[in-house]
Amino acid sequence: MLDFIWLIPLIPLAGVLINGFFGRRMPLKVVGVIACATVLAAFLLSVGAVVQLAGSEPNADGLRIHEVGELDWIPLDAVSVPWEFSLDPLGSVLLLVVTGVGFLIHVYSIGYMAHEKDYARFFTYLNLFMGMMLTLVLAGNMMVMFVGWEGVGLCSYLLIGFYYDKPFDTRTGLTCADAGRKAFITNRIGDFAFLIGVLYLAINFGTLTFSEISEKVTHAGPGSHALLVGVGILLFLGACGKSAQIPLYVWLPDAMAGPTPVSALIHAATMVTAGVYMVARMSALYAQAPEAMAVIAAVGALTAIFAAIMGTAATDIKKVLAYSTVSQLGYMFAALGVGAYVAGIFHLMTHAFFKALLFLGAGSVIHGMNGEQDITKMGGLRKKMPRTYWTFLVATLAIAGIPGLAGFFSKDEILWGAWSSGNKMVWLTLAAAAGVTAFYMFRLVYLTFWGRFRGGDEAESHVHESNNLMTVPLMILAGLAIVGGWVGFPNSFLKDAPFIHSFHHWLAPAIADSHGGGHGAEASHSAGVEFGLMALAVGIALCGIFLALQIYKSSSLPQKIADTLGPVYKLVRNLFWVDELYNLVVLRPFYAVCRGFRWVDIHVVDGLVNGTRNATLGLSYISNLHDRVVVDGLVNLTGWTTTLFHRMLGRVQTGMIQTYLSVMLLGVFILIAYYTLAG
Amino acid sequence: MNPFGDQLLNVITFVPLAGALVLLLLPKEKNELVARLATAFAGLGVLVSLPLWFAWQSAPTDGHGFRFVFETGWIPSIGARYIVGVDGISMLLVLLTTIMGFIAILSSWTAIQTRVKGFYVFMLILQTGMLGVFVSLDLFLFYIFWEVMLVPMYFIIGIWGGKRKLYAAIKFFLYTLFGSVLMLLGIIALYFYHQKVAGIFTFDIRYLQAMGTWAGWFDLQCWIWLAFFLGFAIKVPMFPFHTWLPDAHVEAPTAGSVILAAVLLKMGTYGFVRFSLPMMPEATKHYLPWALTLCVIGIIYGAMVAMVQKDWKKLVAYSSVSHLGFCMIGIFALTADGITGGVLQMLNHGLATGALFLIVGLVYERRHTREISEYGGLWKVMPLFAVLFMIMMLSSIGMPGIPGNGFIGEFTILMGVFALPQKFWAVLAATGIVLGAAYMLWLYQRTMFGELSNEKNKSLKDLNFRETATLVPLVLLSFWIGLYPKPFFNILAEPVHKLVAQVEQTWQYPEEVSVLTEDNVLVRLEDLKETAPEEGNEVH
Amino acid sequence: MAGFDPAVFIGNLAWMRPELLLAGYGLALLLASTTVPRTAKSIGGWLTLAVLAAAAMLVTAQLSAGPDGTVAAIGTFSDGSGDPAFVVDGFSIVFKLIFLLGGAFTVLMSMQYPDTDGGDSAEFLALVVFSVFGMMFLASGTDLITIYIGLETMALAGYLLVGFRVKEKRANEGAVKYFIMGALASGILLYGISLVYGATGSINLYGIAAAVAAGETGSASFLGLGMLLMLVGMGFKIAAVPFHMWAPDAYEGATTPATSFLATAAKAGAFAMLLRVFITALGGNGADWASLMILLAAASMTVGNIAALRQDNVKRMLAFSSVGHAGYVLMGLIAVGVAEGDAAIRAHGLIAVALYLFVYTFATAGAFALVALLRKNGQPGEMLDDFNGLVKRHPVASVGMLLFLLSLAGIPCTAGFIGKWWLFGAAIRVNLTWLAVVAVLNSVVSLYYYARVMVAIFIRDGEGLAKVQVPLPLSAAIGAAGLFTLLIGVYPQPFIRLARYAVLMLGV
Amino acid sequence: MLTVSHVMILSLVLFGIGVFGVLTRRNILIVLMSLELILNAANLNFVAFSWAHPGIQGQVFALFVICVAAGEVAVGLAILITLFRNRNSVNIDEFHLMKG
Repeated sequence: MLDFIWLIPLIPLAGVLINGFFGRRMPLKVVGVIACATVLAAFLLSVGAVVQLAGSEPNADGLRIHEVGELDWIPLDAVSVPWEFSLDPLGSVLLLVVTGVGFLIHVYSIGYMAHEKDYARFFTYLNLFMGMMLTLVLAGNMMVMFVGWEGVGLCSYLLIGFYYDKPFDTRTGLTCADAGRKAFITNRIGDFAFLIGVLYLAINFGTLTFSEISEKVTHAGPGSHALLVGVGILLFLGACGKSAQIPLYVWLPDAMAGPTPVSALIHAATMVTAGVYMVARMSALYAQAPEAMAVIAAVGALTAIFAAIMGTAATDIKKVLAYSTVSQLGYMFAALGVGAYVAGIFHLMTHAFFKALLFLGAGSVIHGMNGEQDITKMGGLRKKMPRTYWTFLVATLAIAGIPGLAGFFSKDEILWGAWSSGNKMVWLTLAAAAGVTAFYMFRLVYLTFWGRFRGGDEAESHVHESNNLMTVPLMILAGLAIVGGWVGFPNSFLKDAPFIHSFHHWLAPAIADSHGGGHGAEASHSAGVEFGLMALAVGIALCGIFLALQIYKSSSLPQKIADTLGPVYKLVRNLFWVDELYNLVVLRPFYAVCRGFRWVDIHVVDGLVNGTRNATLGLSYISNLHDRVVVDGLVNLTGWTTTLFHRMLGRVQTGMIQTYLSVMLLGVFILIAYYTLAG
Repeated sequence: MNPFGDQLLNVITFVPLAGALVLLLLPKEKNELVARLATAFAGLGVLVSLPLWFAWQSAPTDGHGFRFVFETGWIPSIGARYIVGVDGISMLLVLLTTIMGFIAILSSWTAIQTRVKGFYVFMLILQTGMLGVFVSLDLFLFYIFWEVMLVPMYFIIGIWGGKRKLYAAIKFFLYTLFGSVLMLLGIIALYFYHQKVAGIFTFDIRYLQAMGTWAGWFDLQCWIWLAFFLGFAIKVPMFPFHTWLPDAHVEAPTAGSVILAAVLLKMGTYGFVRFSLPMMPEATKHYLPWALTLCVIGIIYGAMVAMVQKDWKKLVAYSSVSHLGFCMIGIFALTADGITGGVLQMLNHGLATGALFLIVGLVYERRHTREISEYGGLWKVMPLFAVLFMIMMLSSIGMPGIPGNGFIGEFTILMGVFALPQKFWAVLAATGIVLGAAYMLWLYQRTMFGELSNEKNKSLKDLNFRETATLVPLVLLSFWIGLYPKPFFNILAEPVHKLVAQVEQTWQYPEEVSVLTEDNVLVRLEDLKETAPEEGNEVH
Repeated sequence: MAGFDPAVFIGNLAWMRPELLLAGYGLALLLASTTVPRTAKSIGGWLTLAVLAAAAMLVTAQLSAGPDGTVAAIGTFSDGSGDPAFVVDGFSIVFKLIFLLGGAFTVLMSMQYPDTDGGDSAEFLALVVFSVFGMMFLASGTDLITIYIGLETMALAGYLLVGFRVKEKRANEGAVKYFIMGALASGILLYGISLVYGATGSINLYGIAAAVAAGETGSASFLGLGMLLMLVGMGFKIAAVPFHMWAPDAYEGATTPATSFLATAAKAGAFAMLLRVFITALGGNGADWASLMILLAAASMTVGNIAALRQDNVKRMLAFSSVGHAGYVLMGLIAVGVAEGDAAIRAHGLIAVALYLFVYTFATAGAFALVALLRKNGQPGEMLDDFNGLVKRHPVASVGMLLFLLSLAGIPCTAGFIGKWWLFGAAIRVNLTWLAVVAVLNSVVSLYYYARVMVAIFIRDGEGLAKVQVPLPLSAAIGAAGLFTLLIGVYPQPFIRLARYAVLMLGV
Repeated sequence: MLTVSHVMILSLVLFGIGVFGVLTRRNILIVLMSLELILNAANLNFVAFSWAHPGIQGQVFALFVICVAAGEVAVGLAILITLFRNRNSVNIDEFHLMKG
């Protein structure tokens, strides 16, 4: 089955063709079933492939990898790029997450989108997204990855703008279509850097195949250190765009304009993690470029805390989750930056489970609330939507890092990675962010599910639990959010259990070691420290939870705190005015320059052309009117000469023919003058 | 595979002209018949051009890398011969021309309602002119085709154009003629210099290209290069010679815009590839920084001006300026990848921008306005249209995979440009990718997305079969180039590597055979004297 | 006096067959105009055409009378000092064909004016024939007397042609202007001739050349001034700036056939004289006169084309355009003058001039034929608006006009491009690149006003304008001109070969 | 002693007067006469130079010029008469129907 991994992305694309061409003429159910079936088929094929991979012999480096790629795609002089797919442990993790979670979300979408008019269009996009995401995951070289990379960006654009005729954000006046475009353009800015990085790689190493790049950068020698750092940063900028890191995170909150399953699938579980995946893929390169890693760690940690802070003030249920996603992605990058790749990918996986669950839960809430997204108008939904509530709570506990749940293991591993690699500042930032995370998540839970309903009686009567198509996926995901972390059970506990740290063993060969991060290497001699830190982190999280519960228990306290904090609250509430800043510093000047150029184009560049034309015509105008200007002038001149003669001879005579003759004589004189002077 | 033998290129070139002559014989009231017959001839043009592709591998070359060469005497007095032939580069452009010509004519069935017969006659003549430019291997013949197609294009804009059609038409005509005539002086100078050194009067491009290896004419070369540059750069058009383009595009009827964007602009880039680079490599290298600068300015400037256009067609027109800047920077990278990408991007731009103009034309035909603000929410009423627009827009902004042809071109170009020691050229050029996405997506959003608020748009009909048929071939070709461009790379490899070698002045030209017999030489006074009458013949 | 031998004289006259034919026919026409009944006069035009054709055949026969039947034979009439005064060489034959061509077009067009405003068409035809007769002496004459007589014959007939519509005020006025200025010009020319004679002691071109070559020119400034005044006189005849001002008025005032005659044959005649005198007699001083001509050429091209830009009267526009074309043609002559040593370039220049005059004759005569076509019911159809929507009223004629205009602008596939190619080539070969640049830029400018006519014909709406009926002679004129314009554009080889004979002037 | 130079000066003066007359006179008849002066100036030159040079070419030329001048005047007067019939004037500055 490994030889057919290229089929995995193609299956959903077949769904695109079917639904795209015939979707509008088919019954809704058939459309949904086709969409889900293709993803299920991809999932089953993936499972088969991964099982086969696990059973295959590792190569000399201990890596199990299978590459398929015979078909030439871009055969250039500098670099030849084939259509190349490969599966290794790193890819297999993403593959299973994408197809698995993707399938659940597809099923959920059948229920969620049931009332939509453009049902077929939605599933076409969704299948297209799956195809592109799987291309990205299974890509054997950077260009194939770039196809998926841009493809998912496109799907994101289309799905964010799915309600293209609706307004979205009243504060900034954004419409859904604007939000989609914003996402795409912001991504493109990142891609620009990414592409430059790719060009550097291609020119210097003559290949874009991942395995060959890893091979070559490892033996590149110190001479290319600067190059690798540069490339590393450029590629990371690309990842920043895709994975919504500072400074390119601004699109993700607005991406919530899309339907909720989309937010779950694309903007939480899969697409936004593509940047993390890519950086992990290039671990060999980053191993040679510690400076670039430092940048990644710093950016990741900063993003984690900033986004978390912004999450505390948001009132849109999906936006809270969006900031949470940005923050969690920051965690992952921080992990990569400190060299804890496995931890990063681990968190990627667990995050996919609980964040998808959160989004789907939020979707269920929105669905139950008939489209209301403002958490200040919710409350007390616990009783009306028990399944949603319990699954949501599980996910919240997971993300808050309560021991035993998936998020705890991955987050702890990241924190430990940061500490053990010596990046104490990163650790501190991330730990603080964990506290803030716990705070805003419980704020969300409290405002949504606990307390009294604040949306009015009319709305209250319509609130209902979602149907099974939506809740069953929730429950499956909840199960995953609990057990999903156990594959990464730290060594420090239960030293002999069979599943101990299996995730690490599976993944490690696919990652080039730099600092040897993760628990495996150093766990034995620092178990005590690790336990201490773990407890500290849990403590911080619990503080956050406690604070949230205390504050939101009373109805007036939040307002009071907001008033007390004043400007700070305002700053956070307005998201640090980053959008406004970008608008002021980048967009407005840009448009001004554009308009300036348009002016220049019309008046200067074209003006020169038209000026020449007008000058020529004007000249002709002059000569055309030469009875008035030239001839009259000459008449006057002749008149003047003849007047001169008149004074001498007492006669004045002039006439038109004589003007002509004067011109003629003038010509003769000019010729004579020229001839004598030049000859 | 090739039923026409060495006459293939003649057949391809003159089928449209024959069609024009046939149309002339028809009564002018029968508009339907005229349109269908014109389409049939254009379709025939596509069919007869197919052997180029399918018989390509089996066709013998003439020792200079040209295939399907046909040559015969023409004006022996000046050494001009009728020589046609194609290499990989021109072969692809010929195919592009026949296909786009067919589509342009097909798209005009309902758009052109007045003076129908004249329109198709001009379109077909134009088609012959453009094909002639690409197949000519004789500089004199080339120049004749190069200029003669200005006339039908002038009338297509001038008669069937929009409100400012006269202004746009004459601007197009004069501006491009301005470049062409200076180029003509360059051609004359080149020709006489070649004669002075080589001793034969010839316009045969294959021999003239060998001048690239000559030493000692650098100053003259620079002047001639500049003359050629002006001619080609105006046609391309490169910044700052581009201002005729928006006017011409906006005012031209849809078919005219399509042909203009898809084929006419390519003649400029083709000129650089065929003449400036191989014949005058030293001058090319001398002026390279300036040329690259203009390319980069064109890319960024074109995109930024496109950003703030309120007119749909004008936006696409400025996007052409930007994209052609991309083609040109690839060509001026003087690397195999860059030139391959440049040529490939010529095709891609032809497909994508041609399609975008068709798309503007389709809504213009329905609503008779090009103001972007008049539209919005069209997806609701024209979903098929919206999807096709989306795909071609993605092609235009270089989306990989969907359909991906634009991306292949841009990546190849960037790869080529990046091989230059100064990396900033590629970096600056790559900004075009971001800017391109910005204005195109905004255009798409303003027209297709948003609320369907304009009453007039609510009753718009989606595409009918014929209209779909004009766009679908372009979409399919785009996907082909995007997903499996290898055949194109294979075809381009040989001429491009030859070109690079020519620019490096390492290309080994075959031994020159004197193709000119004694009689063919311009005027030899001695000859005349010899045959002049004897003294005794005088009458006294 | 080297003894007068009647046998030799009669033998020599055999070389003058075409001239004699024309002279005889012209006289016969004059006689006929008073004696033959009016009804029979309608065949006068066709008859004249036949005679012109016969003359052309006679001229061509001289061409093939060479020893091996390929190249022109040369006959000469020597004057007292033994130098020829009248030669029949390739050059003269080529130019005579051009004159006859221009004359034939004029005759064809004049048949559209059967009444010629009540005037007598036979007289008109006679004037044309006489004028052509005079031109033939310009082309063949190698003695300044011969040339002067030829010039005056051509010019006097020309004055009368312009003033032929005696009741038309504009015609009177044009004729007066043309006459007075023309007379002054020939006076200046004559004065120049006298100075040259004074400097060299010869009025024979070969004699002058010999004297110049031997350095026996007395005061060089005499020669220079004489040369300059001759240039002025001839510059007037070719309507070069600044001696062009008569042209628009005379062209506008004259009947369209006469205008066409002035613009084609008369101009070619003047060029024949210019070439013959300056190359044969003053070839040694090429650089001197070429530098003056460069001024004239550049000024003519620029002023002519720019002045034409805004003309609404097509005849006037074509008049200014013909001024510009005179500038282009001068480039060929300049190349001959500058390239003193290089025979190939001199040959190139001569071919360019001859070829261009051919090309120009077809296009200009064709364009004037269109103007003549639009004249109806006595109303002149020479304004731009009269061309509106012509394509609907007469498509074939419109396409013809398109060809003529494109040819005049030098767009490929028409004859004009081939002609321009040779002229620009001549300039480039003698390193006068700047002049070539001026020329090509002017040809771009010229396209602007030619395009105005195209716009009127093809784009503007001719509502209310009647359908055009084309009489047979005019359609023959337009058809022939259009055919040749296209033919030369696509396959110029035979015409280049023909024009190549003009080079033989150098070989003698 | 009368030399060629003296005659030349005379002819130059004549030429000048002729040109001046053409340029300044209103009456076309007088303009015609001025034109004759110019021709005669040239004639004078021819005859004078004929002294200085062997042969009689100059004198022959002068004879021809005299004949031609007569023809020229005839034509000129013919044109003038038609003009006068239509316009009732021979004043040169009144004829400017066509310009531009």
